[in-house]
Amino acid sequence: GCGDSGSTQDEAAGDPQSGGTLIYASGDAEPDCLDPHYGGNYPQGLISTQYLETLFTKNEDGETVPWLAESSEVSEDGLTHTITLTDGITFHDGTPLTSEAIKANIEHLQDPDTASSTGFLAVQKVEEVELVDDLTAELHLSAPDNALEESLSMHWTAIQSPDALARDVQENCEAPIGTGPFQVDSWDREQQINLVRNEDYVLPVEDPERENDLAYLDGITWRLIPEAATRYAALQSGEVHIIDNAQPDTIQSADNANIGHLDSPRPGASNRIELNSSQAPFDDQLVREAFIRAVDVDGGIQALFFDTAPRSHSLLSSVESLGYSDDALFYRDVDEANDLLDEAGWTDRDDDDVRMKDGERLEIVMPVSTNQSVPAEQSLFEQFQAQASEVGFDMQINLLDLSSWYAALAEHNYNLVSAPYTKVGPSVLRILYHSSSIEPAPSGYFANNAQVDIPELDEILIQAEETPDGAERADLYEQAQQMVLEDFYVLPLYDQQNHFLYTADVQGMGEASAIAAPEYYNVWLTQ
Amino acid sequence: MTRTGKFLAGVFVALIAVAALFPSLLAPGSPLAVHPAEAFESPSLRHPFGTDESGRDIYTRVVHGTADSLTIGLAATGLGMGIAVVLGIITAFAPRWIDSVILRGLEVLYAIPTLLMALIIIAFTGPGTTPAIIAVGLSTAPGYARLIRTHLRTLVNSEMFDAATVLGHSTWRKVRNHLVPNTLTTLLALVTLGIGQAVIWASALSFLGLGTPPPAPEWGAMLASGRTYLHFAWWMTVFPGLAIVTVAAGATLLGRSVTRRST
Amino acid sequence: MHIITWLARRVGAAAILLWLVATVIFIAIRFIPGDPAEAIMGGPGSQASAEALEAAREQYHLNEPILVQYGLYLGKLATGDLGTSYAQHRPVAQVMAEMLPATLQLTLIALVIAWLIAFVMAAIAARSSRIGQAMGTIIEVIAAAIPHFWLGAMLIIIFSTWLGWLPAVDTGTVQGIILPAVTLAIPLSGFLAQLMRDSLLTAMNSPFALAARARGASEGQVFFRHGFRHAALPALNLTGWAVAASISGAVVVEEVFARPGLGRSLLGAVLSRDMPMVTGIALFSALIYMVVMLVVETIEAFINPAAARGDDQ
Amino acid sequence: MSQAAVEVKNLSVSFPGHGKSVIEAVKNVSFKLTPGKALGIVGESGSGKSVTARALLGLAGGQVTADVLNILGTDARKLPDAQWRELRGGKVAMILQDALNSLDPLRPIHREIADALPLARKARKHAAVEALRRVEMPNPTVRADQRSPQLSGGMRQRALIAQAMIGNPAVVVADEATTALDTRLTRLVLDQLHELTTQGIALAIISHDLAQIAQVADEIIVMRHGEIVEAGLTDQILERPSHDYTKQLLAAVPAGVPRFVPLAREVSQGATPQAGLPRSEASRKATDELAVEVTGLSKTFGDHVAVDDVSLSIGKGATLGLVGESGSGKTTTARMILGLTAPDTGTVHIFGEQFTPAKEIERRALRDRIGAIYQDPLASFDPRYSVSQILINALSQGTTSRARQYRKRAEELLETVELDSSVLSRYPRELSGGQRQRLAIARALAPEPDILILDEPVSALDVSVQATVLDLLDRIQLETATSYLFITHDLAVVEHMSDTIAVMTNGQLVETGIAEQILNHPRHTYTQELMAAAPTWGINRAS
Ligand SMILES: Nc1ncnc2c1ncn2[C@@H]1O[C@H](COP(=O)(O)OP(=O)(O)OP(=O)(O)O)[C@@H](O)[C@H]1O
Ligand SMILES: Nc1ncnc2c1ncn2[C@@H]1O[C@H](COP(=O)(O)OP(=O)(O)OP(=O)(O)O)[C@@H](O)[C@H]1O
Ligand SMILES: [Mg+2]
Ligand SMILES: [Mg+2]
Ligand code: NI
Repeated sequence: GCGDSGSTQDEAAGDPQSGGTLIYASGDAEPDCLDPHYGGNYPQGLISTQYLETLFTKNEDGETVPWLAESSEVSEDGLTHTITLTDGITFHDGTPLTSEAIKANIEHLQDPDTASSTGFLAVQKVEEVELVDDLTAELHLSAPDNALEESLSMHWTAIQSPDALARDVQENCEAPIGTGPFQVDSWDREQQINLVRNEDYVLPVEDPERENDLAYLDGITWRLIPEAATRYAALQSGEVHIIDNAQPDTIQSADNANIGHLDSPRPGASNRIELNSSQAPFDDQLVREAFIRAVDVDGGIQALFFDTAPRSHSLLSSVESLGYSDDALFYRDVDEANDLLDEAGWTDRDDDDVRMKDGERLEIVMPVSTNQSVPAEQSLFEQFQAQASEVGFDMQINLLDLSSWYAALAEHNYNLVSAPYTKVGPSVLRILYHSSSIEPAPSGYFANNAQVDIPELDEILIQAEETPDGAERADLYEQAQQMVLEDFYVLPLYDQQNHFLYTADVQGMGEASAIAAPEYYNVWLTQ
Repeated sequence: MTRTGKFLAGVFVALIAVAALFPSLLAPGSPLAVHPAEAFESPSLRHPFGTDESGRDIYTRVVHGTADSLTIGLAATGLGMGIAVVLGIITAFAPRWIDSVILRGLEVLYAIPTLLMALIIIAFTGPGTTPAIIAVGLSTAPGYARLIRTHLRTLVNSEMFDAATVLGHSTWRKVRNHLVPNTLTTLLALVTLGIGQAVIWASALSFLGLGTPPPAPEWGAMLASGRTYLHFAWWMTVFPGLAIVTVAAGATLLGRSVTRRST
Repeated sequence: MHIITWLARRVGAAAILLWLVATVIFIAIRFIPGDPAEAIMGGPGSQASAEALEAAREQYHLNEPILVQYGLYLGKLATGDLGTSYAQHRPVAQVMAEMLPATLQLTLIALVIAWLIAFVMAAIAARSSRIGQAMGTIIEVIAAAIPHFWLGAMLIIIFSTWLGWLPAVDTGTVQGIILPAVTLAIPLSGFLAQLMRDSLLTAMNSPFALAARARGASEGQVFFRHGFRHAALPALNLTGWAVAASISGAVVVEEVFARPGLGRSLLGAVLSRDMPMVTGIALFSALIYMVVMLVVETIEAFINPAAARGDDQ
Repeated sequence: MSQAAVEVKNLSVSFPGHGKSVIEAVKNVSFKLTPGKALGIVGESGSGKSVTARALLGLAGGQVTADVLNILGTDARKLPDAQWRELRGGKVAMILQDALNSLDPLRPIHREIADALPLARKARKHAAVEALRRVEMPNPTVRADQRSPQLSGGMRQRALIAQAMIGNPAVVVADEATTALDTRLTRLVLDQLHELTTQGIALAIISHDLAQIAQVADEIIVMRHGEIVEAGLTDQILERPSHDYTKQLLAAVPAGVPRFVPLAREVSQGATPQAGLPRSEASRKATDELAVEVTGLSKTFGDHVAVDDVSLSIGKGATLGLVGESGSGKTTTARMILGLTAPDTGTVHIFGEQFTPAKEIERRALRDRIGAIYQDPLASFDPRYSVSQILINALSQGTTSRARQYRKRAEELLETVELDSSVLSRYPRELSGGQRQRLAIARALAPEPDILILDEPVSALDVSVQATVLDLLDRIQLETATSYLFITHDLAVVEHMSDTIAVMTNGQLVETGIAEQILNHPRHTYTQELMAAAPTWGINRAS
């Protein structure tokens, strides 16, 4: 993690104190299920980071390192991963963590009844888990996967008690049982989720600064406050300690208000607009490019995000070391956009000045999930809408709730979409752009929203995942990214925003899990 | 109403009418034109109501939004009133048992809160401007129907009607001569009172993300997007809000004066 | 009429009304486009398998003929079983039991506040000059014309952000409910005050008020002994409507102030096509409406026994 | 004469009118109230009687000036409100004009009566019950707990008197204490008021009906347009009225005036031009033809029998007077005859043809022959119609309300009812009570009916206006031989108007017969009671 703004306060506040309940206010939609295996979206990751732990994690240099696992080994052919667990760790239900748990969890993820999407894709290649001894398991893969440990560092694959997983899906959703420093106490639907300290917590990796292994906080009250303005007002008046999904304007003014800011860009893909290449008009690269030329991304971001979101020209998050960026591809030029459309044959105009071709209007539809796109982002799309109309697009924005949004995607009823995807490591590219991702996962979600279907690219992505050679991997991923960017399948915008604001009495902020979800293990409150 | 009152009411109605029919007379710019570089400007001479997050002039949007918001208010009230008139007439004249069946039905609908009903209707139709109109219209109809029924019943049982009966006038003539004209005034009052409320209900739906989608300058939708920046750009919320309050309150006052005059 | 017969009749009428509401909603839901089984499986986006859908249909009796379903539905309702929420996979009754107190608390407090504000506004307006009267009208009309969500936002800015007096979100404390309740109350009070003032004025200028003055009553006495009761009656009459309106308002207010409650559940339920939940909430709102009406009529009967018995008025 | 309890000299009260104008409601009025004596104040509606009375309690409401305003030894001209309150109720009590509405319908009457008493709760209630007992309220303990809507008009009136009496006042002002009461109750109330003077209370009694006041008052002042036109001892005023207006008032009292003798004589001219007085009954074309024949009409509302087996008939050109106490079923009977309320049983024949039971379509041919006039004419006009529209609408059978061709007929109708054609463009609410009643008559006459059903057509009018309306009805009957069903609770009116009289009580017709016989030799006990209560008039009608 990167605790840029939190660390300065730490020294001033003195030694960490135990006690107090942290009140966290989330602007995300309430999770359907607290078990991140189920579905697997970011809000689930955010909260499960507190009570579940993963086999691996990321260190400050961005390297994948063991966490619940003590060590791991990959066979020569890359088809067998041997994972050894740290000894002496127990689940919240008192059962010890054994290799059996690895098997149970991977099978749980792969079970269609779990309806897993993110986790399912992450462990897709695991064919079998073989138990070597109490603490050791061998994962047999169908093909080499150099991203497996990255995948297993994400909370969507977090390890839960096998006993708990054996329960009814619904029951497991209510209160998943993991090994984390906090555990789920109760869930008051639509109001809050109550987490309490795990009094038997054992830190899997020694920390010289910690006297004992227990979290400082007595618990966390995870409140749901969807209204951004209300959430910020609650923070300002001190009713809550931390808010997520902070609005750009409030981030900007937070400094003056003695409010701390944690910027924790999510790993995996950048925030981008995908242009659905499977149907007209974006099946024509010229039209895709024309759209990209028509819209003013920089101006919009500057106005709407108040310098809190640097422009991205990459498919990957800025925290991904293998991200490839090409500034030259993305600029605004309205004349060029018009020329491109003319060239593509969209030369006629109707009464509303919308371009036509063979009697078809140049209509493009963008379903926007109000749960996933913050208002500033929605406004950005509105600006695109206005700008696109200047060159003759009739762009329609449909604001939808999450379920309808998924439905719109499932019905391929979109030309443009902004779908966040968080995954640790560049292998996210395979999930997002391999043609097989046009097929939906058991949850119904398919990740290749641009519907990129290039056999050559498929091959590169597979190869990149299978090669044991780091340099080759980097090279292949760069090629892949170039292909997607240069054919204008995607308009990158900025990193997936993950801003947190917190009051002055919150200390020790800054640590985050591999998926950039803040951890509150080391956080404490000044009383 | 006093003379100044009448004058002010006249000016108000005229302004609203111009804003709804010829918005460009009051605000020549385009309500949809974005200027990211001019985003979040506070009210000034150039932008009397400031600008929004995309640099659109809020004054222009408020003026151009009049038509949208008012159309929703009018259409919804018209729909609700249309249904209500039909039901009201049926209940007022039909045999007793039909009356009591419909009355029961109305009571059922009345017992379901307006917004709940609107939400259920939107569950049928999905969000949008037309669904919002239908939802608001249908959910306000029972209330109107009850009022109209009472009104008609009172008229039918009034001595005015008896007098016409005694004079030997046919039912049709009584309806034409007394019922329709006297009901029209009441309806007019109800409509003006209803428009304000319909605008508010519709804006509530927009606020919940179920009404007119952005970037249309519908007031409720503007408010909904402005509330995000409440702490930073108050003008984005205050002015569309004031527009709603002004129109709703203005319509109510107008309605009250109509009621006054007709009694 | 004997009080018990009267009550029994009212309760009977309420039961019939509930049955009708249940039926209307049952029919309405059958007409809502989309496959209920899909909603059970997590919405149209879930792309649940055909077997899973079939299983869901089986479990929720969606395969039976419509009349059988209706019978099952009514039978369950009669035993107080509202079914299982599609989205939360928990009994609707349980979800409602969690949500209802919060909403009831909010609406009741709002009602009381609305009554107080309306009463004070009406009292002030009724006793002031013509200009005061006109001002009063305008204030009332404006109050009635303020959208809840806007008012809520403004109150948060003023009282939480600027002044820091009151919390912006529900904190479970007394202070936490003030802003939401006031938000809900102000538009309502505008309506109530308009009504109250008219009848208050009529009462204060009535012959019996003159009679009271003629026997030496002070203005205050006239106000409390006569004006108040007469002003209360029409407002009381409106309370049934007011409760229904508050539940509507609660949908918005709960959203703005991040309060749990029926309103927010309803919004969620409608968005996720969670029909058992929608039905449950609609039935409960209707029930609340009817209970309130019963209470209102009882109070009315207390203030004005003649009207309740149907004597000449 | 003993020490005056109240002395008023040159009292004037004015109200702000439209714009800057001023309504001078009372001008330079002077009088005295003496303990044990009753002062009567009479005058037409709007003459300032009530305002004068209210001024004695500081409740006139307008701008009050007076040279002397002495109330029980206190100069009340500049009294602060707190001191006024000490006078009100306790020392000076008032029975307000509008008895039906002067008790709060939402409060039990014992509270209304006794809430000003400085006593404990229980004691107050006890005192209220006692006060009710004193005014002979039947069943006072039960009634004390009831609210005014549960009481009949007479009971309310008595409750008001009890309220006035409870503080043992020295001065009582009774404003129209008997309006809207039937004869028996009027008698009772007047007796109770008279009783007050014997207790040494100074009484002021206000009415527009000179004859009523004559029963109680020792002295009378006559007011008109806010001024006193004549004042003097009762006998003197009744026997030797000096002012024309007083004479006119006296003449307007219908009691004892034979049929067809005009009441509203311009006293100075001796006679109204239209009525060649006195017209005898002989001048009427007497036929035996029956205009209305009603047999066995009954009507039950819920479980309340409103009309029970009523049969009656009206001859052509004759008047049947229908009297009875409030709620006895008079209006219901009239509505059944008019075909507005369907009877449970019974038939109505109009000139031998069946009118009820029948379908409305079948009735329509007969509708032209029967018209109606109501107690409250305003409610029977469409508020959106002007006078000309109302008439044209009636004349054209409802086909139009504007057509020119009816204009002339409309003006003729107005002429018949002695209204100026200038009212054509006005609206009913802009007319005075008497004018409205004439308009109602004009409209009823439009189809030239042979029968008029008149439901309390003059109850809301003061005597002088009543006189003109009654004269008009007489004239129309003489000229057109219209049959009347005349409903009223006023015996004097019925006596003056009827050929035959029917008496109703509790929905039943208890007695029917020639007017003369019913009035002088009533057979049924109820009728006897009714007649006994009628005031005896010692008025000299010679002018
Ligand atoms: N509060 C007031 N404001 C303005 N004018 C008033 C007011 N009260 C009375 N008047 C006017 O004063 C005049 C006298 O009224 P008052 O009530 O004394 O008449 P009255 O003799 O009692 O008549 P009635 O027989 O109808 O009771 C009327 O013209 C009336 O309109
Ligand atoms: N539409 C109705 N529904 C129920 N009861 C009625 C109705 N009309 C009249 N009544 C009742 O029938 C009885 C007779 O009423 P009606 O009006 O005929 O009396 P009335 O003799 O005209 O009295 P008043 O002198 O007060 O006008 C009353 O008790 C009245 O309450
Ligand atoms: Mg008077
Ligand atoms: Mg009557
Ligand atoms: Ni970092």
